[in-house]
Amino acid sequence: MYNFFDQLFVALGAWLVGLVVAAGNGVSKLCCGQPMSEAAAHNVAAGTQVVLICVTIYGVFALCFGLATWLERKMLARIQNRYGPNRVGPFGLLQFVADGVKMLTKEDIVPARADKLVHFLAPAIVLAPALLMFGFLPFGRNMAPTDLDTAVIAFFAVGAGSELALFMAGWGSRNKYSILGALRAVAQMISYEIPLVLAAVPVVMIVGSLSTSQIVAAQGTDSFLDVKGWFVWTPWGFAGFILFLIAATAESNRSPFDIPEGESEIIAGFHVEYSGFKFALFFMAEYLGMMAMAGLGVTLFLGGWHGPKLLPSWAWFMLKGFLIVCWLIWLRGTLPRLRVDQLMAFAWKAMLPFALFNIFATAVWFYLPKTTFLQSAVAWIITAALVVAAYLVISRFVSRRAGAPRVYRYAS
Amino acid sequence: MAMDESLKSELQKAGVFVTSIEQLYNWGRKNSIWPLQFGLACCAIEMIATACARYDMARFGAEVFRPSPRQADLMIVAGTVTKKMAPQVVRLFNQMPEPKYVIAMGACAISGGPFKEGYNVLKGIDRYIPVDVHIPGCPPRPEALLHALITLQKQIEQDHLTGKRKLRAYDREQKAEWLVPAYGEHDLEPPRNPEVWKPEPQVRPEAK
Amino acid sequence: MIQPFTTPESGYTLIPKEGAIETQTIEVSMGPHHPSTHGVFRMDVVLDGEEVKRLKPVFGYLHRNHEQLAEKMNWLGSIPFTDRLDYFCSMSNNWAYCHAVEQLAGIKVPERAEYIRVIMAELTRLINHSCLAGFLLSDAGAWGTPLLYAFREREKILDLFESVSGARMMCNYMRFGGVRADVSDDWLACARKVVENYPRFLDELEALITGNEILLARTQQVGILPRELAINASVTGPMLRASGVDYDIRKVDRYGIYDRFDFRVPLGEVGDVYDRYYVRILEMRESVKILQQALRDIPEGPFDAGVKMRNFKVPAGDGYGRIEAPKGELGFYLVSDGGTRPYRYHVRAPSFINLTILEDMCLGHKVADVIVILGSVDIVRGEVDR
Amino acid sequence: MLGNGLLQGLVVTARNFIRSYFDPERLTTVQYPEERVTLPENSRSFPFLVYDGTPDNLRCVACKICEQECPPQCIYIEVERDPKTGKPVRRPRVFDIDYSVCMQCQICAEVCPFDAIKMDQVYELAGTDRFGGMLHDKAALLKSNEYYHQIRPTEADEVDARLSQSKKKVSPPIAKPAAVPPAQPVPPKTDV
Amino acid sequence: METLNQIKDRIEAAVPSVRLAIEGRSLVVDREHLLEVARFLKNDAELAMDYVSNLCAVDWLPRKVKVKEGGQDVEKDLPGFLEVVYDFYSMAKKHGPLQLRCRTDGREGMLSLPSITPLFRGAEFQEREAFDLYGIRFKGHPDLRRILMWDGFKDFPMRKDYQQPDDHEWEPTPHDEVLQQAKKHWPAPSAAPVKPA
Repeated sequence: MYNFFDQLFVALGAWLVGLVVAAGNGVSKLCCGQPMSEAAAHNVAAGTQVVLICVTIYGVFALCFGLATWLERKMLARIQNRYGPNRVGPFGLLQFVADGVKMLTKEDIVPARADKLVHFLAPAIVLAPALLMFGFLPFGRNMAPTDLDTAVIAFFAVGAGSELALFMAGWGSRNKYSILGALRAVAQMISYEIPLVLAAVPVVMIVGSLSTSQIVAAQGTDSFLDVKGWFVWTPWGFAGFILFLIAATAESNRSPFDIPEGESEIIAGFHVEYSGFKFALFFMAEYLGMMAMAGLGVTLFLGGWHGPKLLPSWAWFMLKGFLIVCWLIWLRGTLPRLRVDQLMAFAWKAMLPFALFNIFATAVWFYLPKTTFLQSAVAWIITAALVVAAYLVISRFVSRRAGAPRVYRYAS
Repeated sequence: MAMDESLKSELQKAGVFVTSIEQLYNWGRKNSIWPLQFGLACCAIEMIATACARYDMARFGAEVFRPSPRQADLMIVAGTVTKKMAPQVVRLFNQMPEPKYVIAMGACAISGGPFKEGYNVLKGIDRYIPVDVHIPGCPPRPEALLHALITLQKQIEQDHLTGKRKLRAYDREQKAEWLVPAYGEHDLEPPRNPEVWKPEPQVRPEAK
Repeated sequence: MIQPFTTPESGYTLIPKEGAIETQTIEVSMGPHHPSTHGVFRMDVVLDGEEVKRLKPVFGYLHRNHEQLAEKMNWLGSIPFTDRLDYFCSMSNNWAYCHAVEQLAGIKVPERAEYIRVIMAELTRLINHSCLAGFLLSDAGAWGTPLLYAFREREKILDLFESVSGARMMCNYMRFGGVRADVSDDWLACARKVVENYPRFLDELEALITGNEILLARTQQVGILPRELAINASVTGPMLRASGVDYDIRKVDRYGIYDRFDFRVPLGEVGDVYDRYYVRILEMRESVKILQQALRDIPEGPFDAGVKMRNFKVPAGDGYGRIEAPKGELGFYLVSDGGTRPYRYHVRAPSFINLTILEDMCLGHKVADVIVILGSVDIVRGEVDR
Repeated sequence: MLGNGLLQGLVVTARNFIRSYFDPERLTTVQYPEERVTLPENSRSFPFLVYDGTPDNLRCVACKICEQECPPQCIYIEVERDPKTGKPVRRPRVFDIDYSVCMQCQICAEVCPFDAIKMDQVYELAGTDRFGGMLHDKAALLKSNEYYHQIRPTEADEVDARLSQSKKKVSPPIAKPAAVPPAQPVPPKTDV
Repeated sequence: METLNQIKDRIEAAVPSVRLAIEGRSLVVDREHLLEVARFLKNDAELAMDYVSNLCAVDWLPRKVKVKEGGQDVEKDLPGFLEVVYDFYSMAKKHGPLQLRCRTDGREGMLSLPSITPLFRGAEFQEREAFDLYGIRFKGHPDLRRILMWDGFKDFPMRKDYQQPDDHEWEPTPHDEVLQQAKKHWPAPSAAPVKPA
């Protein structure tokens, strides 16, 4: 029974592929009098699979985007002691449909002095990397869309494309605020890409592979619970996970790192001149990027689709992904925004050294013997001590810059 | 030219189709009114209070206050429009994409209110831009703003994509840009936009 | 014309090509429609990258001719207009105006009315300062959560105001020689409850804000206002005290019955945005103390001096009356020619004058700091432009 | 330690998030069209004219005090004249209040020596028509004493007592006002 | 704080050829020596008036005043003038106020008075406001521009003889001056469209 649900979509896909191949054979028989050659059948099957995967990913994550906006609005509302959207559909679930309909039908304004081509292309380009990133994540057991050997690198490489789009948007709009936003976006995203990649390096070191499927496989155990192998339980994994979360927040321009669109300072930053559906595309790219980052975080540190065998593997993946999304929303509901120089300083002076030190700690962990329980415990404690010590030293420097609560006097 | 029966029924069919698109369209716009984050004076505080926990405008899907006029649907003119501010208000309204709506919140926005006899106060924003809903009050309670929002939603429900009463956004004959007044030596120039400002009746209505 | 230049150490001559990259300052007009200028305020900012090189505030987008209207109106008619000056603190504005008129006309205010006025003014101070903290955090990018918490508490106080004066914001409650309506015992009980619960909210707000490292980084050492400049620029209110000047009109003038209450005046050390924020938090705690004492001690008696409001006349003369409003010194300069209307009516608005040194505080900081600094000045446009 | 303050803040918001599901203190929303905040008795919106019994029997004598005192000058009164003699009758022919100007300050109700003008509590007046819709004439402003009793019982009782006292001095009390339905339904009040 | 008379004597001793007069609770200072007097008040150790709280202009129309002349009340014509009122306090000594007044000759056209902004930054915007609304040119002000009205505005709206632009064509409840102005826009009574009751 568990296997049935676990492999439901895989089986469904295989059945559909089989159907298409059978149909192809039928057509071929009708035309040429004989079934397709093996190579042709293979090609048809592969092509069908690609189309299926694309349609599914876009369909599922477009829906997830809607749900995420709804979730964000509801969660922020609850944090702020109110209901949030609740008039459209049950619990306001159809709110994003209404927003979509409205966005689609809004007038599309292109400023007279804008660079028309760049202004037009930017929203299309911003969405592409956000969608492509999903291609490298294994969503469940046997459910990896692609199984590249260099999936992690490919993920980061594709994700870096969004900087270009944001810069195009800011530049093409010819608005002072949007240029400020664009420059901020580029500076921030390039800076945070480094700690982001470095946070993922320990995992790659331990697994010895850049393939996301293998990384997930390395975190699995065959037990019923299947949580023990997650990298987040190791000291370096935990530190890496925190680093990854922070860098991913910055990478997807989410509060408290949302300075490229910093509403209270530069209105809406790079997309200040975008209206209607183009604006919706930016919105969508932000959320999809955020979910892709969450997916990668799940893959790298939270055991991918592994989990107690109460839920199918793909459900575990989605659940963990949405938990990370919830965490990002929670952050947004709480924290103020950093200033642009502080943001850069934090990336270069705090996160980078800590990420490098984390790699060192991982190397120590790698070479420490872990055959017996006692040895594992010792290795765990030593690595943890290293990580904590590094954290304390760095936080000392950062808090000196950040300032401290003061003592106040009263007039006599 | 007489219309034959089959064409009529076909048109009716098309009409049915048009109506349902219209309904979906109106439903979407109605439930996703994003106001411009734009406060002028006292009423703006009540506008914020409306978005806050006690009254929670978010329930109607209208809590997404966009700071950029390009992404907003609704301009809540919340407070006194001074003559110095009026050109900017009109410009902001021009910058918003169609379909767009205006709520004049509070006495000052409708008519200049208590301050209307001042030399720098515009006697109502409807001298320059078309207003959909007026809320009297100084300031109106947050509930009154919610009531206005519901009134606006009801109005949107009755919008048409075609026909005589079609939306401004789909009417090529309608103006797309409103006149932005210039600062004059004594007053704004022109002091009112005659294409928008059509008081009816023209004078103090005399009771019998 | 770009001049070629030689580096002295190497002797290597660098010839910049035509059209080489130059830096250029950009001029940005922040406002009058900007999400965080607290209404319709405009700052013409010259930026070098993100750094502020020059900043000129532009006023008048909410100039509602309050003073001229008041000169056309009888003395009573201006009270509801004072509500709309600083629309967060209608009660204090009422008091300031009534105080000035009472000084001019020599009206004695009964004791109960004085107590009621103190209660209202301090409740107003709570509203103003907690909303300020919320707005400041909103400006810093906290997505409104602290603001919404502040408004949640504000609603409770507004309910109190509404049940005694009839309106949430524009109370129009005070009259020459007293207040318009008496407060009932039930009301006092409700007020006591609100005041008792207020420190808990302050604790929550502080847990949310005060220790937050991001906020500390954003606000400390930002927008420092030195003590001497603060005095010279006539800065008043919490902003002045954050710069370390001990000047609270409640203590200096001892108007009303403030000499009966035991409260302290918190002072800042550095005079930066953080001090301005935190001095206000401390002031709220002191306000709670005053409120507790006032609600405990309020005596029975008449709530107004029985001044006839219709055809109210003030003997000819002029006078300046001031109180410590939440934002600073709110004063009214009134000239009477003995008639039913003021001959001259001038508002000394704290927000307006506190903005004088905005440029001095912002120069050399980043754009994002400008917003936070402006937020910490605590302006309300209705009062700045009047 | 770095991050301590951030965590504290996160705890506060998390607590609010969770408590919003069972603590009414942490979910203060009043779902407006269905539920309403109970207005306190003193709450005021716009002025209306009180009549006793029938709408002809209005208390206003067109003394124009409110017109003079109204700070934004939004009241317009014309005295009715006897059609034969041309002498003024003590009642208004025209009584207009421009709700689009009124600032709800209550001064008209305060200065009225005849307790004829009082403050209403209706706030749902948003409309699309500015020129006709916001100018309320005498017919729209008239509301019965019963309605006044409904919205502010205590104050109305005081007013009635005061009026009957002054009437005793002048003339014997006139017939008790007939039970007339209120001019406008009172907004439904729900406790929250 | 010292009495007004004491202060007057001390100022006269410190600032040569100053012309001072006491009117009510304030000191009237002549135009030429205003800055000197302000400097004296600020720097004097006893007074230490370091804080100019309020600065505003008053427009006095020509009027008749009763003056005692030889034991008799005589009505005298007083020409109109613009007056600037300064309220000084001391933050260091916590006393005050000390009110100064300074007057222009007549009230027509642009009139000038010395600016105290070089001494007190706090006067900067208040003087700009007085300039904007009353048309008093403050000599020595670093940045004297209109502050509340727009730059191209020509009038000084707070002067008592300011005429408002006429925009009274829609006045449902007009009164007094407004009624007079609104009536200009009303058509002849016969042509007036009647609103259905």
